[in-house]
Amino acid sequence: KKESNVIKIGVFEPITGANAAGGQLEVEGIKLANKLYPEVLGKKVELVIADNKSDKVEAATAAARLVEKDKVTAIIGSWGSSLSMAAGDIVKKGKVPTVGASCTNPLVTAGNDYYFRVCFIDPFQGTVMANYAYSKLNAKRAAIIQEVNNDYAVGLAKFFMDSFRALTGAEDSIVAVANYNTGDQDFSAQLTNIKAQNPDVIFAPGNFTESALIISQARKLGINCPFIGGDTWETQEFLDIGQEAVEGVVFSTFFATETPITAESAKFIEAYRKEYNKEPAAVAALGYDAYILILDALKRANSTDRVKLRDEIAKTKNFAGAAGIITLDANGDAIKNAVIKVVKDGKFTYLDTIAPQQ
Amino acid sequence: MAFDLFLQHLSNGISLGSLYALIAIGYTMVYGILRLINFAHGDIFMMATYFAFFGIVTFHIPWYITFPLVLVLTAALGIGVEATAYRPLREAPKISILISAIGASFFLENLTIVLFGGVPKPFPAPKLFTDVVQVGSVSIQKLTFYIPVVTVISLLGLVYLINKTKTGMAMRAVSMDQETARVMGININHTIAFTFGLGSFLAAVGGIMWGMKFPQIQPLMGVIPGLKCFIAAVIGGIGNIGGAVIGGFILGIGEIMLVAFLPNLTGYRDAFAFILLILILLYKPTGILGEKTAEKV
Amino acid sequence: MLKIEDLVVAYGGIEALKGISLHVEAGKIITLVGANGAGKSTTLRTVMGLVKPVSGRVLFQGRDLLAEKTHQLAKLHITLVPEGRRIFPKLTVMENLRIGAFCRQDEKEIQRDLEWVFSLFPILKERSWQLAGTLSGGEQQMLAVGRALMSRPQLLMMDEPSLGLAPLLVKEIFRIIKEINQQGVTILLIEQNANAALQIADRGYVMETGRIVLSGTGRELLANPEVKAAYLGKKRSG
Amino acid sequence: MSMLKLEDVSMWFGGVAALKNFNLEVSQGEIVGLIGPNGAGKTTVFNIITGVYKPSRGKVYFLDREITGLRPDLITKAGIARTFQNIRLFKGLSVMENVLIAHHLHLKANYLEAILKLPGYRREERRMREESLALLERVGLADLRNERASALSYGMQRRLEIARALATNPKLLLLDEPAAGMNPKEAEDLTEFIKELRTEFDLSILLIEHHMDVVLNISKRIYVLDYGVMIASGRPEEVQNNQRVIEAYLGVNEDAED
Amino acid sequence: MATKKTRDRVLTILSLLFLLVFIGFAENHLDLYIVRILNVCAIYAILGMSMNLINGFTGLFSLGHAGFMAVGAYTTALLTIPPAVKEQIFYLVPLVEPLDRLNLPFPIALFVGGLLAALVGGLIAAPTLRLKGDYLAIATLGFAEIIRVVFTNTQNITNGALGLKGIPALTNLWWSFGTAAFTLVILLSLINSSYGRALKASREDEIAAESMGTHLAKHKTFAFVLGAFFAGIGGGLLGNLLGTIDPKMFSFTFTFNILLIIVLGGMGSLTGSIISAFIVTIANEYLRILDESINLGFIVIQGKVGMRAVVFSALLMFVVLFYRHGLMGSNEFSWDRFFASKLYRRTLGRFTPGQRKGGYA
Ligand SMILES: Nc1ncnc2c1ncn2[C@@H]1O[C@H](COP(=O)(O)OP(=O)(O)OP(=O)(O)O)[C@@H](O)[C@H]1O
Ligand SMILES: Nc1ncnc2c1ncn2[C@@H]1O[C@H](COP(=O)(O)OP(=O)(O)OP(=O)(O)O)[C@@H](O)[C@H]1O
Ligand SMILES: [Mg+2]
Ligand SMILES: [Mg+2]
Repeated sequence: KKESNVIKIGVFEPITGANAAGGQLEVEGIKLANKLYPEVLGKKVELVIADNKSDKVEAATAAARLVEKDKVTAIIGSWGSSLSMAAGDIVKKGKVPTVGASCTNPLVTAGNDYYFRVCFIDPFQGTVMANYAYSKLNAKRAAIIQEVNNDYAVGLAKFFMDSFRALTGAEDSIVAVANYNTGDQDFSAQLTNIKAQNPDVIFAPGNFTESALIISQARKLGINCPFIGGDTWETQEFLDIGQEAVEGVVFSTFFATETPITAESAKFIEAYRKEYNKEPAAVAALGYDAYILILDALKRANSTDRVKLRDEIAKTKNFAGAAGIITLDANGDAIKNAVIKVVKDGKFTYLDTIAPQQ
Repeated sequence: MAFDLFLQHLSNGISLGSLYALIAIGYTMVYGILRLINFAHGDIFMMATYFAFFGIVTFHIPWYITFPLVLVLTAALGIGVEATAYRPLREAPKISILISAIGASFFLENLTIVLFGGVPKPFPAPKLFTDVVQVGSVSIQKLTFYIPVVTVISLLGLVYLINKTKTGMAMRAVSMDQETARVMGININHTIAFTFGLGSFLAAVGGIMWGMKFPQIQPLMGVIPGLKCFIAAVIGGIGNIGGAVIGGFILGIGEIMLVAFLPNLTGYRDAFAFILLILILLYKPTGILGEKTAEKV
Repeated sequence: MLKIEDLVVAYGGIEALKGISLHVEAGKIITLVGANGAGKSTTLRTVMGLVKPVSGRVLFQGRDLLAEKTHQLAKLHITLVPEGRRIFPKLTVMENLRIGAFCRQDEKEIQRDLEWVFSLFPILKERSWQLAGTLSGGEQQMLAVGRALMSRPQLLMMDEPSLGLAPLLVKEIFRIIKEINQQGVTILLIEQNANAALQIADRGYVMETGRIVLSGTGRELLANPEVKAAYLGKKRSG
Repeated sequence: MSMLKLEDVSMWFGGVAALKNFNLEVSQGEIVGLIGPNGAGKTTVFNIITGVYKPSRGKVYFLDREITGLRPDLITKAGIARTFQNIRLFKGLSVMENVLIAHHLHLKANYLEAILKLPGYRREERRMREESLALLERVGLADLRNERASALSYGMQRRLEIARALATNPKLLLLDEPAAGMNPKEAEDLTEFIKELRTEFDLSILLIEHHMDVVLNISKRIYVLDYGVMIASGRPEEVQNNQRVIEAYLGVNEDAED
Repeated sequence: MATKKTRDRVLTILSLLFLLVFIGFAENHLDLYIVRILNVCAIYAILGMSMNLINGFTGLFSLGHAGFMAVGAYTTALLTIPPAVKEQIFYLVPLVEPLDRLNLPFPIALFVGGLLAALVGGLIAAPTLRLKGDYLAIATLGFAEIIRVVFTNTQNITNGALGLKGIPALTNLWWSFGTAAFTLVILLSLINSSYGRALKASREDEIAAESMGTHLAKHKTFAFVLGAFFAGIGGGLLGNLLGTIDPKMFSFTFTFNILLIIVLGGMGSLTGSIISAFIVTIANEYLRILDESINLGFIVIQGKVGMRAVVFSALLMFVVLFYRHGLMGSNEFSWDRFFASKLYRRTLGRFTPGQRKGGYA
């Protein structure tokens, strides 16, 4: 039997459709990693990119195609937890180890021993921001404005509210919960109501696209309290769209370019700037990490056998990725530090690092 | 305070409503003449914002030159879409034309994604329009004063054009009976192309206003406004230009008031537009100002 | 003035016209009679460019009409009063008439022609602000004729103008056709009311299933026993 | 016996009265004509009888049962069938299907029986087909039974409409300008045809027509409408010589000069 | 005549046997990717046929299909997900009683899904079927969107935006092709019955149909409800094929996709919908090569990701522009048509010796 001299890694991302923005950023990181590390075990690594079109039916088919037709050794993806979930059963059945980059919903890896991820999950992030608001901002009254049909945002908001209530010890410390839908562009009614409640801080988990509009509309309505949010904000477009309105907003994310956590971070940042001529987003770093994590496991497994590879990935401990040190827990979720950043002078600036509580 | 709050909501509502109205006018005009739901209208609207982006950001052309240029380019784009996607189907069953419209819409969206990427870009809104003025405790963007003015000017211009000019008469004749219109010496291809160009021109006006109010553009940004403004047009009685304006305001103010006073139902905001639509259609099956089409048997 | 040569027209494989030739002289009234489905309307529609023929030629003052687009014929002063009136129901009577003059720029002359049409059909003047769709059938028919006249036709083709009209109006319509003709308009007329049509016609053609089977002056055809038997019925001719 | 009776029926469209206090009666086996200038309200009378319009005022009785404003399909089931002034065939369907559809109202089998093609349904379907074919033969369209209705010429379409109306097995037939678009010879043939139909199918007929030869020849009685008001009624000779009818509708007879 | 009928019967039975054997083979020997595509094809065929019943045959311009699918998909999923998994999924807001414990066999769950979709169809039919043309279209589209928004907001039943996960993968080729065949047989039989003619009559001319004794409201509602029923079942099959569903996937884009299928197949042709469902699904998959770089040996054309979607929409427009009546128009597949088709004569027909057709004439 002829040994193939390439190793195929499937990339399964929304490159078109509603989630295209995130998917494309993630692919940038993955491609960069592939460029820097084109070989492993003496073989060339080839990326097979499958567009899942931000659509579940497509996502499942795309995954099946990677598994069955392209016979990839491992898969990376996908931006958007719901798309990842659509592929869950397929990679499990096909026994193809899959590493998610930025899908933070707990259900992606739950009950699926072939699904891993290099990011932390929603509960952790929600808790981190509640802590930040309570201890650093001295907030007693928080308002929420959440993207109600985005599982990511709803998850983050729930964990934020739970922790914030616990911290303040007051049930009514959440003074307003306003909802909006993906794709909404007008938030004036919600914000006007929030303004009337006069909160100390507003937690606004959601896509950067809507969030930037929310914050700039809030400022126009004369809302001056701090806005805090989640990792999805960390894109150049968030700054471009929000402009001066997003000055001072704070959010949790995976890594910071200013404080390269690892040698890999520095390498990544430099290469990314060179390649794409812009500042890297966290999801790009995560895509990058997913790739190098797989390569690392391949090396340890010293084989392209998918089951062996899975076992090695599961054993990952203290792996130095671009976006931090990764240890995978029993679920396959990364335990890692969260970074807090602020927008200052139109740039994302490092503020703090928060370690997970054991 | 409570009254101020209401005033703030009302100002928000008028601002959104007039924007809906502005876009709905173009939609309804094209429908009125061609009896065609131009699903690509929202995407033409989207393209206009990209034209503006490239003009101002990429080529550094000042906005007062870019904007008129955008209007012309978008009109040309509309004429192009008509010529490729609709003209060959002049005598085809309605459903084919509708599919072609949907196809054109998908095509524009996907092409934009391939060419410009799916990542949103900031719309370069001149400060002049986006500044905020404070009226009592109510904060109002300057744009909120400009948009209704633009809407009313467009409305009056369009009504004049359609009812008082020879071109308008030809447009109406084409809407009733294309074959006979041809017998009368009307070049229906030109007339329809003109209608489309005009509709796209209005879409571009709406797109620029929208971009200034919500300064973020992306390839799928036209879908929801397209749908909402179509609903506004139907609520007002599709084909009726005054109706579109009324529908736009009802929808805009209604949406804001729903979110404002029943915040628990915010999740139902998009459904609200449809619920309103269905309630109005049940009461008046052809919309508020729609003509009765009781068939003479 | 108008010459049709060997015209063949098919609707999806079925031949509606199987090679007809006819000739319309300037200043005359020519009429086509024939049973249902004989191809009369098809003939007019083909001349007007609304149907594309399989083969054959249509010449108007020596000019090949088949090369022209329908909307250009109005500029050549050829007009059709279509089967079933086809007025624009949501335009006013005045607008319907004005659209008849769509290709003309001579505002003064248009005004004069408006007056002429109103003198032919006084009722239209009374109703000039009414939406055409609310007119009665006979009024609509007058409007359709009036609209056609507004283009100042040299050749006026009419497809069953008396269809569905009350007897009083039928007489009126034929009177008006004669009057228009006397003012110099050439007329090609299709009529089921063969009696009346042949009486005013200078020349008639009889069509049967896509062919012209007979032609002659109006009087000749009226007197022809075959025509009588097939189209005129026994009572009238008796 | 009174077949059809209209009592003081009025109909307004917006502010316009299309019909004012109109009374009409058709007896068993009668052919009755309804004439009047264009826009007089004749078709409106048909639309009111068949339930397409609900009258603003007044009552309609069929076989002494009130049917005012009943749903059109129920009125057809009760035994009234019509043709349309502006032909309304099922254009995309075949000639045969056009007639078969009219048979549907007498179908006894339900959805399930029809889908499962149970024997009872099969029998009914076979019978419908036979009857439809017979009707098409009767109007001379049997050879064209597989053509699309839209491919028929105007006159043929009119005949198909009559066949389709007959297929509902009516007791009263309403014909709206059946001879429109026919030449005098064809109109004469149609007159004979209608007469035969009456005896053959034991019908009562109410007829709108502008061809005077047809109306005068076959109507037992004639009603004349003008601007929604009945201006005359009676036997053909009476109506023909009524001065108001001549002024409003017939015009002075010029044929005399021939 | 008689021999021709026998020939058709034999050919039909042979093809069915072949299909059975093929499914058996595919289930066991073909890879998951192909099996999945075949499943999707069959499900889209069901959805296409059911939408064709409403839009093509009854002439109701309805854009509410995604809503019916959503009802069927959610119902079937909720009835088949094991209780333990449900507890795990509903981690934000728990599932209401007694749904959290309910667990039914797949066929029953599917049927219930279909019934609920039909019920929703019936409820929507009552007010909307009075509307006509574009107004009906926008109202039904509205109802479908309302269903979707309601599903997004009723967290304790649908899990809201988080969607359902861990739906058992019960859909296989037997189920999807079996249901598609069942749908075809039922709908074909309906269309060819007197009731089918009544539906077509109301499509052609409502006023004339009513005047010929057709009870419009009854027939239209029936078509709508039956269409919704099969859409619900199709949705159920899809959910249990994908393993996860959420409200977003049932947006109007999904309806448009089905609409494209029926228009390409031919409005008013059930078999056309089936053929087109296969072509569209497979073509869409095949066009993936556009997203990848193509190696022609001497030159590598760099693929532009997203190009597939552009080409696909362009192809759709092309087909509509040049085959405006779709592949089949309003005709159904028949062996006669097949033997007369260009496709047959250019391919298989060449190898058939002699004047075979003459023998049957
Ligand atoms: N759109 C069409 N599609 C198919 N066949 C058509 C079409 N229009 C007309 N025909 C056929 O062409 C032939 C001629 O039709 P045409 O309308 O010219 O007849 P006509 O002489 O005007 O008859 P009538 O007196 O009934 O109006 C008829 O056999 C008719 O069935
Ligand atoms: N649906 C409607 N809406 C408004 N007006 C109507 C409607 N139906 C009929 N009318 C009006 O009612 C009057 C009578 O019309 P109707 O069709 O009954 O006339 P008719 O006697 O049949 O004339 P014709 O001989 O021309 O057919 C007309 O003025 C017509 O415009
Ligand atoms: Mg004709
Ligand atoms: Mg009438």
